[in-house]
This record gives sequence, C-alpha cells and structure tokens, in this order.
Amino acid sequence: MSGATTPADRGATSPPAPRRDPLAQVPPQREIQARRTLRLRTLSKNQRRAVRYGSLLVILLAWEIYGRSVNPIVFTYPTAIVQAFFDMIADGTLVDALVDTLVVLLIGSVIGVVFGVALGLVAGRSDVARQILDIPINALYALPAVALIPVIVLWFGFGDSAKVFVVAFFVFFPVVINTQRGVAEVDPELLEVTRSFCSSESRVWRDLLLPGALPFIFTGIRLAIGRGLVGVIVAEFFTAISGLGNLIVTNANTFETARVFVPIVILSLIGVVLTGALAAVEKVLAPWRREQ
Amino acid sequence: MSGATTPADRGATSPPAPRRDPLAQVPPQREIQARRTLRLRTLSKNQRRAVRYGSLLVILLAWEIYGRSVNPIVFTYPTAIVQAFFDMIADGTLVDALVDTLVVLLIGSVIGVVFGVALGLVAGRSDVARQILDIPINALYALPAVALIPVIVLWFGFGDSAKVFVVAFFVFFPVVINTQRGVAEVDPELLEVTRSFCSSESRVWRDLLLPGALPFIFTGIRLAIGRGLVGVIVAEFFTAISGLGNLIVTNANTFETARVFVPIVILSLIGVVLTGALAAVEKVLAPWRREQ
Amino acid sequence: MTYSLEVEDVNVRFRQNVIIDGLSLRVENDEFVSIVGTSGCGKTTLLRSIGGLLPQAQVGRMTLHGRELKTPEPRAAMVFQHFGLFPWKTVEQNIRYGLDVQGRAQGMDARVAELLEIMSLTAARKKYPYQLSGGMKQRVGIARALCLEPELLLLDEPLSAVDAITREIMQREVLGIIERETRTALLVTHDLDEAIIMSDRIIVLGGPPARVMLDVRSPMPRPRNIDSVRSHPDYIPLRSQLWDSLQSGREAA
Amino acid sequence: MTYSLEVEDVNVRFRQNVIIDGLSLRVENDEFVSIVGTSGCGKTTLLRSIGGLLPQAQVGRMTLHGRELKTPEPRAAMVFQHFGLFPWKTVEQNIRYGLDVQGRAQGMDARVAELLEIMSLTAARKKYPYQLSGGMKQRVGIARALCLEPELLLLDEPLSAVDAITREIMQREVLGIIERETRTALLVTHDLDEAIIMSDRIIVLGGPPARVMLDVRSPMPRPRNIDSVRSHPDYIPLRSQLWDSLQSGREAA
Amino acid sequence: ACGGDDGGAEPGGGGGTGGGAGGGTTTLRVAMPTSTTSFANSDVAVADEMGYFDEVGLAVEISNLKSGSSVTTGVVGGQFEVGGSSIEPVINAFAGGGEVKVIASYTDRLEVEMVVPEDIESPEDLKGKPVGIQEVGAFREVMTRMVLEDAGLTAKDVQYVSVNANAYIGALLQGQISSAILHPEQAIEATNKDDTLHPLVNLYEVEPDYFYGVYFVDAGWLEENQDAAEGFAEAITKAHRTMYDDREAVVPIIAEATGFDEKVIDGAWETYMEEVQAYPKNVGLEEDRLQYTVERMQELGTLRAGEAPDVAEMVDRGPMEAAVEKLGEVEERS
Ligand SMILES: Nc1ncnc2c1ncn2[C@@H]1O[C@H](COP(=O)(O)OP(=O)(O)OP(=O)(O)O)[C@@H](O)[C@H]1O
Ligand SMILES: Nc1ncnc2c1ncn2[C@@H]1O[C@H](COP(=O)(O)OP(=O)(O)OP(=O)(O)O)[C@@H](O)[C@H]1O
Ligand SMILES: [Mg+2]
Ligand SMILES: [Mg+2]
Repeated sequence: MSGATTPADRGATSPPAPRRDPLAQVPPQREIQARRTLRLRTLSKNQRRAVRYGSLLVILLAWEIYGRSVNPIVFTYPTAIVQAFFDMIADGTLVDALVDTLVVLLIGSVIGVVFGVALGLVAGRSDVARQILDIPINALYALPAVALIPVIVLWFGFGDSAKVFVVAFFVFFPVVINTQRGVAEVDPELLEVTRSFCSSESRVWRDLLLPGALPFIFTGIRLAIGRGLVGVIVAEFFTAISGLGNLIVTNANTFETARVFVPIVILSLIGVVLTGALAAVEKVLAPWRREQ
Repeated sequence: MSGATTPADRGATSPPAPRRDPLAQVPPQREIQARRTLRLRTLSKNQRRAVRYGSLLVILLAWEIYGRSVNPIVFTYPTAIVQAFFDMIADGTLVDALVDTLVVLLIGSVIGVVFGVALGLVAGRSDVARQILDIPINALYALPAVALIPVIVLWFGFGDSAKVFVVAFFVFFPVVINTQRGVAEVDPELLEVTRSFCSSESRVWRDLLLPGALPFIFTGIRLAIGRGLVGVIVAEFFTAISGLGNLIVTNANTFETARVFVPIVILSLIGVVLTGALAAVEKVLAPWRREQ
Repeated sequence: MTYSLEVEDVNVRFRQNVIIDGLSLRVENDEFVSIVGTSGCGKTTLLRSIGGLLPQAQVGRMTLHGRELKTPEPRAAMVFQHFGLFPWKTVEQNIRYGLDVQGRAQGMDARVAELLEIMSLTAARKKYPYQLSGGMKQRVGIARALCLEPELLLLDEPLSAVDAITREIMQREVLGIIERETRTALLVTHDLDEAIIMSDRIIVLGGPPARVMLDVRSPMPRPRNIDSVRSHPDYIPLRSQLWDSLQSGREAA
Repeated sequence: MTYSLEVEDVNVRFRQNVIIDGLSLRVENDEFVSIVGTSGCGKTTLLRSIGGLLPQAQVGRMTLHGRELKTPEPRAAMVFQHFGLFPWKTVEQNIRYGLDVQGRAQGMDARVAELLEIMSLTAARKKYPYQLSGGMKQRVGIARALCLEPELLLLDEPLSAVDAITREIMQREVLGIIERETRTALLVTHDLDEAIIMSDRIIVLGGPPARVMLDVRSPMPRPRNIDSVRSHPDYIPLRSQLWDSLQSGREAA
Repeated sequence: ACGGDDGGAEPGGGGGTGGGAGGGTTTLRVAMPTSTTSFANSDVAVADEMGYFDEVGLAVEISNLKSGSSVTTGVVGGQFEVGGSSIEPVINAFAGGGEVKVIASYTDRLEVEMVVPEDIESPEDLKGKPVGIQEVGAFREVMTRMVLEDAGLTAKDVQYVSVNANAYIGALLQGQISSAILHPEQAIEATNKDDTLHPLVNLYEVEPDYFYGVYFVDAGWLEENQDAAEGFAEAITKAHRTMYDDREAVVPIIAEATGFDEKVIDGAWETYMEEVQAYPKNVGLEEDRLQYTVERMQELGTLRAGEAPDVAEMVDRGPMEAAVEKLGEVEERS
C-alpha cells in the first residue's frame, strides 16, 4: 500500500485541487487524434445515407439486368416502368386513378387506425373487453378477404363506401393487436403509481397507457400502412373496379407489363414514404426517447 | 405530540415484540369477511370464461338470426354451416383439402417466422442492415399479392413450392417489422450492461435482444398467424388450385354459401386455436413475467 | 388516545411465500414513525399494503383519522423506492402529476416552484428522466408526493441515493413540510441516524415474514438536527438498541 | 511511483451540457479510492467514462496496470447504480452472467455459491428480479461483478439500498474480496462513513461540470471497521473536512 | 308472369324515342362480369356511346366487377338493377333460390378459343399438363373441361393452374401452363406478342349450342319496372344490330372500351360478327339452347348438385319481345 505522502505529480491532485483549465493546456495534436472515442458500430449520417441509397441502387440495377433478360410479358424492369410512368402521366389515366385510390386509402386508414387504437386500448386495459374481443378478433383476422366481400357488398354496396370499409378492415387488425399488447406490456410499477395517486381511468390512459404503448402502437400503424395499400387494391378488385386496381387489370389484360408495374411501384413508394413520415411523427410525439 | 409512555393497547407493540401467532388468534368470521381485499377489476377464472363464451354465443346467435333473414345465395348462418360441415366430412372433400392446406401453411409459416425473426434481429441491431433492409421491406410489404404472383410463378412454378413461398412471404412481414422494433426498444441500460461485461455479439442476442424483444416478436407471430391463413388461401387461388381454397371457389361458383363458409370457419378456428397456443407457448418461454 | 393511522392484521403472501403474517400498527396523531429493518424483510410490502396497492394484501381494518381507508386515496401519498417516474414527463410534469390527476393543479404553480427549488431541481425542470442522475430522480419522486399535502405520507427509502449534504437539507425540508402540513408519516430508511433525527417513534422489523422486533419512542425533542442528536446523551444507547434489534431481526429471518 | 489506473483528460458533454470538463485521475497500485459528491455532479458519468460505456466521452489516455484500456474489458467490472439486472434471469443466472459471457463459468460454482451466501441470497437463488426487494437486487449486482475477480472494480453506490447491518457486513466482505483479489477499486458513495471505512483515498467532486474539490488520503490504517474508525482521533476532522468540501462543491455548481 | 304481350308501350312505338319511363330518365346500375370490358360484352358500351340508352330514357351506370359470381350476388343483393354474366352463375343462383330473371343476352354463342404453345398439337397432348384456368367452376374452366371431354380426358388427367389475366401469356411462354382460354382479341394480341402460340380449338365449333352471356335482373324489380327492362332490351338490341352493320363506327368504340389496339379489335370483329355471329339480332334466348346448356352443365358437374332448374321459369322473354316488336324483326343469324 502506498504511503501517506503524495509525490508532486500532476496525477493525484492534492487538496485543495487547483481547477485545471482545459483551454490553457491544449494537448498536442497527435494526442488529440489518439483520444479514445468509442466505436459503437454507429454510422455517421452520411454513411447511413450512402448505405441506404447505395444498396437501393444495387437492387434496382440487379432488377434492371434481370428484368431485361426475361420475356417482357412476364416481367419488366425499372427503366421501362419509368418510361411507362411518363406515358401514363401524359395520357392522364394515372393521375385520376391515383386520386381515386388515395381518397379511399386515406379515409379507410384513418377509420381503421382510430378504431384499432381505441379498441386495442380498451382490450388491453379491461379484462372483460379482452375476453369479449379476443375470439372475434382472431377469427375475423384469419378470414380471407374473399369470404367477407359478399357480406361487405351486401351492407355497403359496390361503391366507395365498400372500398373504404375493406381498407379499414385491413388496417384495423395489426393496430388493434399491437395496441392491445402494448397496453398489456406497460410497466406494472408505473401502473401502481397511477393507482397510488388515485388517477381517474381517463388520466391513466393519457398519462401511462397511451405513451407507454406508443412503440407498439406505432409498429402496428407501420404494419397497417402496408396492409392498407394492399387492402385498397383488393377492394378495387372485388368491388366496382376502379383506381390503381383498374389500371393494373386493364393493362394486365393487354399484357403491358411495364404499365402494370407503374401503379404497383407507386403503391410501394407510397408505402415507403408513409413509413418514413410515420417515423418522423413518432419522433415528434416522443421527445423523451434517449437519442442513441 | 404524544407522550413517551404507551398505553397497553395491542396496537403499538412495545419492545420486545411478542410474536403474534396468527393461528392461535383467529379473527371472528364477520371480520374476516369484511377484510379489505383490493378490487382491481379482475375477473375470476370462471367469470372470465363466462364472459368469453357468453359473448361468443351472443354473436353466434345474432349471426344465426340475421343470416336466416338474408338470401342464402349471399350469406349463410351457423347451423347451416354445421350441417354443411358434416356433409363435407361425409363426402370426404373436406379432410383431403384440409390436409393439403395445413401442410403448406405449416411449412410456409415456419420459414416465414424464422426468416422474419432472424432478419428482424439483425436489422434491429445493426445500423447497416437496417439501412439496407428498410426500404426494400417497406416496398415489398406494400405490394399487392397480384403483382407478385407472376414473378413467384416464374421462379417457383405453380406447385406447392410457390404456395409455400406465398405463405412465407405473407408471414414474414409482421414478424420482421415487429422483431426489429422489439430489438430497438430493448432497455438501453441493459445494453450498457452487456457492453460492460464484454459480451460477445451472440451472447448479447441470447441474453438481451431475444428475451427483451419477446413481447414484440410474439405479437409479430400472432399477426403472422392470421396473415399466413389468408396467405395460404391466396396461394391456393392464384397457383395450382387446391386445398381449402379450392373448396371455397368451387362452392362459391355454385352459390352453396354454407359450403363456402365451412373452410372459412375452419380457417378462423385454426386462427383462434393457434393464437391460443401461441399465448401458452409464450407463457412457458417467459416465466419471468409478473403474473397479475 | 386518538390514533391517526390504525392498521390491523396485515397479511401478505406471494404464492406460497408468507411475507407479512398478521402485523398490526397504530400511529398516533401527528406522529412521525420510521421503519428500519433487514433488507428484504417486507418494509416495502408493508407500505404498499397500507397504500392499498397490493392485491395480495389482506388487511383486517384500516383507518386514517378515524375514517376507513379502503383503496388508494388522495389522503395518502407514496414515495416509491423505485422512483416511479413517467419517462415521457419532464421533471416538472412528473412533479405536477399528482396535482393534475386529482384536479388540484390550479394555483399550485408557486408550490411546485418552491419544491423544485427545495429539491435543487429548478435547473433540471425541463429534463426527462433519462437525463437525470439517480439522486435527481429520487428527489422528483419526493417532490411529487409532497406537492399534494397529504394527510399521510408513505416514504420508502426516499433519500437513499442523495449525498450527505443534500440528504441533510432534504431531511430538514421534508420534516418541515410534514410538520406544517401532513402531520403523519411512515418512513422506511436504512440510515439509523436518519431514523433517529426524523422520527418520534422507530419500529425495527425483522423477517420475512415481517415482525416487529422493537418499537421505541425517541427520547429527543423536536426540532432535531444531526448535531443536536449526536450530542444527546440518549443517542449512543438508542443507536445501539436499534442496532441490536436489527441484528436479532436479521438472525430471526 | 507505479499507478494502477491512469485516466487523463476526461471530457463528457450531453448535447450542449458539459458534464465533465478535462478531469484527470490517477490511482496507485492497490489503492481503494472513494468518490463522494453532490447528487448530479457527474460521478456516475465519470465511472461510465472509465468503464468505456459512454459514446459521448472523450478520454485522452487511459491505462490500467500500464496497459491501455480502450473499450470495456474483462479487466474492469462495474456495479451499476440502476442495478442492471436481466428481468429474465434468476438471481443465480444474473450473478453468473459475467462468467458466462466471458467463458469462465467452468469450475466457478463454488465461488458463486460463496457469493450467494455472503450476499444472503442463497434462499432467493431461483427468484426473478421482480420478486426481489430493492436491496436484494442491489446485492445481486455486486455479486455479479465480484464473481469475475476483475483487476479494477467500479462501484456506483453499491450499498445504498441495504440496511445498516447488512451494509456493514457487505462492506467488510467486499473489502476482503477486493484486498485479496482485485486490489484496485473506485467506489462512488453518499455515505461519508462508508468512504472513510472503505478507502485509502477519498475524492470529493463538485459540479457539474465535475471538478475535484478535495483529494485526501485516509490517515487510518487497514483493517478498518466502523468502531475503530469512529474512535480514531482523525475521524472527526476528516469527516468535517469532507463535509466542508462537499458543501463548497455544492455551492460551486 | 310471362308474356309481355301488353299494349302498354306499344302505342307510341313509332317515334323511336320510346321513352319507356315516361318523361324523366331512369338510372340503371349495370354490373359487368369482367374486370375490364372485353369485346364480348362491349354492347353496353356501344349502346351508351351511340346514345341508344338516352333514346329510351335510360341512364346507365356501368360497374366492372371481378366475375359473374360477383355480378349475380350484386343483383340478388339489390346493388344493381341489371347484371351481365356468363350463364353458369345465373343458373346456379336460380337453382339456389335466387329470384333472378334472364331478360336478354349478349354474345350468346361461344366465341373463345383455346390457345396453346407449339408443342401441343391436339387436345390429347394436354394429358398430364398444367392447364390455365381462372377458377374451378368459372367460365374458362368449364370451357377447358369441354375441350378435355371431347378428347376423352377429364379434369383429373391434367393439372389445373389458376392464372391471372396478366399472367396468361407469360405463363404460356415460360411453359408453365400448356393452354389458356382466350377471347378472339386476346388471342390476336397473344399471337402478336409471340407467334409460336396458336389456337388449338375454337369453342364455337365444338359447342355451337352452348349459351354464353345473359343479362338478368331481380324478379321483384322486373315486376315493377317493366318499362325500364323493355327500354334496356331495346337499346341493347339496337346496339347488337349496329355492331353487325357499322364496322367503322363500332370498332373505335370497342377499342376504346377494351383498351386494345384498333387493329386487334378490327381483326376480332371478323371473328365475332362474321364467323361466329356471336350477338343475337332478334329476341334470342332460345329455350332449347338454354335447356341444352343446363344439361351440359349437369354433365360437366358445374351445376349445383342435385338441381334441375326450370329454364322457362328463369327466363322472361317479355322485354325482348316487346323491343323486337318495336324495332321490327330482322333476318336471323346463320
Ligand atoms: N412479487 C413478488 N413475488 C414474490 N416474492 C416477492 C414479491 N415481491 C416481494 N417479494 C419478497 O418479499 C420480501 C419482502 O420484499 P420487500 O420489497 O417488502 O422488502 P424490503 O423490506 O422493502 O427490502 P429492501 O430494504 O431491500 O427494499 C422479499 O423477500 C421479496 O423476495
Ligand atoms: N443522457 C443524458 N442527457 C443529458 N444530461 C445527462 C444525461 N445523463 C446525465 N446527465 C446529466 O449529467 C449530470 C451528472 O449525472 P450523473 O448521473 O453522472 O450524476 P451523479 O453524480 O451520479 O449523481 P447521483 O449521485 O445523483 O447519482 C446530471 O446533471 C444529469 O442531469
Ligand atoms: Mg424496499
Ligand atoms: Mg449516480
């Protein structure tokens, strides 16, 4: 063990400690560069972008090469799709169809998400609601759309309200199931805090269940985006054929594969953009998340 | 403020405290009944069952009544379905179809879940993988099946492997998306613990990511069950026609609605049963969860 | 003799483990009672039972100022050992939480500001819990309960994570607030000095199952502080009495 | 003079907040150093920087026994203020965690059993964290680190949630183990007596940003215990010296 | 309530603007069975474009649905006044208790052909091969079965593969399916894209008496809307006659409606209007052909099990008879 006297080295500062001025004593350049900085396999923002869009480019390129090698009736490739896209813009078919589809998609998704979150919260929170909803939700969710279309059509006709219903129906399930789980996973210690402070039920939802379940809810909505996009096409196929779905079948019928893929790629893009927007919304809604 | 002497009441036990024997001193019956027991809006096991199956019965009854009032070409009702079920068992069509479908469903789901969990873990953990996978996953997920079938058929033909692929494709997305989020939501404090103990990457997965993401993964699989059931029917519609999907279209074409609903109801039941089984599996896999 | 808090025959078991087995407790009017005891003996469990938070708890009868206390009530406020802060609320929002849910936020800005000041949290007012040190989180939990001016305060190791000086300041401040407003408090602590300084009566628990090893009144008059207490002639004997019964509670477990 | 741990020029900022601004620290061979300081002054941040856990931290140079310490290494083990237990591991599995991930579990059963015994956790061996009291969780965290016989132990308020008796026992046991095996330790604590009993040197931090207010060697010889320390003639002056610089550190913030 | 022998709409017949529905226009919601209009059911488009519906005081709203089954469900469920469909679902719905009345027909003769790749030279070659259909029991599959049956094969001897419209030709080219049932315009387009494909069987030669497309309505609706039904029959009949008589006028209309190139449609016109003469010119709805179709369905197993619907009950020739009477009978098809 070391003795009681400290040699006058600058390591073990002796009392009272003179405040070291970091500005007065700049370390040599070499040393600064050698400074220990933790590598956490994190990428810089630019690297991240490079990887993201670089890999996308590789995929597109591979598609282009492969697509060109396949009979154009069967499959197509990106440049042909872009070409077809401008043709379809020019002849006006695309914009009309897109507007049709988006309106249905928007209304249906909003309805589906609202109902999904609401019922999910209720089912996650109340034992009675969960018992009642459990079987019907699982049963309905496992139904192929084809089974429901006749009934939907019976109730809503073949028009837009049927389409909206189909989209809402598709969107509903991932949201309700994820939300319910999110509520069930809420920290029990915090639940105890709300009880201890005699929180009213509505405040429990606002203070704990909703923010606590947020990661689950947003994942549910993310899943719902894809489902809604698929759902709107299903709806357009199975009821009065319209919108992008109409473009798909019409062009498929005349074997114009590149034109078939234009609405399909647009749907994908919508999916990608909406998912990105969702992530941004979540970031705004959840400022308390530790930024890594 | 109270004085220092304590009255000889049994409340403030004086030192040394005589151990009270709870068996020797049974409180009067009346008092026991009046004991404060917390009511947490929880139901007893029997009440839960009553609500669960009671509500199911109400739904079935409502369906029966409504279904009987509608033209049988459009819709049907439970007792007719049961009747048709026994007919279809008797003529042998159902069992064969069910076996066909279940085999495809099983193989496809396992493949989809395995890939989904694996890629989800990788994407949740590695920034590079996430950047690469993010756009393709969102883009593919938003594709309607109709767009993919020609390509799938191109690669896999019309046989069972195409069907398996379709099911796996349907199952994959909710699993990968939920798993990824689950990994991202893992407690950063625990992540720091694994780093501090110099855990190898594989041990981080085993010790933290997998169990930590479990609620998300299981929700993903729960969503995948329903998707897989829908997917198998889509596959059976769009490739070589077989299984329950075949029963649905054949009977739909002759407007034998009750017979159409037999495979549909079976699919629903499979969904309900599998979801229940999944919950049971999770309970076994996660013994550390606080039982409420 | 009037009691402020009467708790009779508390029983708690988690599955087959009996944690509290027929414990009773009476707290006189305006009394500050400390509970010390071996780690894991059931102190938190007792506080949660009294707070009405444990579905597993069976309590024969429980009254606060003569009125029955059945479920959690605004009359009693708890400081949690695990802090129990909402990650999505800032320091200030967390402190206001109790006021908000009880609809009493109006006109309480001054009180909140005062508590922020007392707890040295004014600068951290807008921070989220993940940006706080352990001791800061703990102080937010205390402020949240004190805010409410409850009739009964249940404090579960409220000062375990703060440094000695801050601790002493907090002790003084909390005691001041309790004396002015709340009058009845149950404090779980591991610091014998803290128990001696803060309380009129000290209960030593052993276990589990939790049992009372010692129940003594403090011979020292209020107001107490660390120096006056340490120099009091009864300090050394009281401290070693507590120590010994802690020891025997540990062995009895 | 040989140093066991040398840390030069630690800088940490969270966004615009500077928490540590050019702090250096040298620990001699076999030295036990305690750090005390105001709540929120940056003690945990300092320990995490040394442990290589903070991406925000910039450290000029850091060596342990002459060899550079860049990232977390098995040579250093940490006890976390927030315990950091895996909810899905039992007490025993949590304690074995470090051994498991470092592939050293073989033949360590006896040591694990011994630590379970020392930490009074043998009966709770198969419990999951949610079934533990606060103090029990904390003891699991200590056992997990001690298990590894690291060259450097970083202890962040390891005994804040255990009762006085258990605390004393733990202090003795931990000190015994460290003396036998580890030799170098950095302890963050709020209990001045604990600092005096455990350490050869005590550093008082003020802040944030964290700065050294006092750096003293303990005049008392090992082995120390609470009684021998309290009766030592230097106890009272040392304690008030610590107190005063804590006070000034607080004011300087 | 058969026999539209009434004099009701008769008096004003001369004017051409029959206006069955008095002064105002009646809106008819019409459902068509293919997701995109094909030549076979382009008569509604022609009638609309030529203003024939206006002339009888009708406005039509056309919805393209996925299949004849959907159309049938839609009409039975009251979402549409008039449905167009191949006859199978209508017969099946009628047999299953749906109160439908067939009031008119479009391409009542089969005009489709089976198109196959090079290596298939006769229907026998299909044995063991994957065969493209849409759905079991739907039109294309029934046609396939007819061909197979002719060659002494059954459905069990081949492998059914469900193919979307957009995958037909691709699948044929890739050798994934060995046959597809195509309409003339599709067959032309397909052989344009790949000249190794060739038509193997013309169904109109194999099954000249099989009934294809009908317009049908809900029985209850018909009772209350005789005028509208007659107006519809009249407009449709006029369209049919125009399609025969005015090639130049209708080809662009049909090309526009179907999305095919005018050249393709022009080629298909010859098949439809000259070779097959697919559209009825007069009343049509011949009872013996309908009866034959029901029997054929029975044989093929596409009729709802155990049913033998009464064709006379299912058809109401009243509106067509009234229309033809008004427009005057023309020379029957060969
Ligand atoms: N949910 C639970 N399931 C099973 N056992 C539990 C549960 N919660 C607490 N226990 C047990 O109850 C006992 C008392 O726990 P409690 O938290 O009341 O201790 P404590 O006196 O507050 O200890 P500490 O001072 O360490 O906080 C412990 O032995 C603990 O293992
Ligand atoms: N992620 C973060 N973002 C922003 N500020 C942070 C973050 N983590 C810590 N801080 C701030 O850094 C300061 C030091 O925190 P630290 O946890 O090191 O304190 P401490 O000395 O350990 O305190 P205690 O004794 O209360 O545990 C605090 O003021 C805290 O608010
Ligand atoms: Mg406790
Ligand atoms: Mg700290």
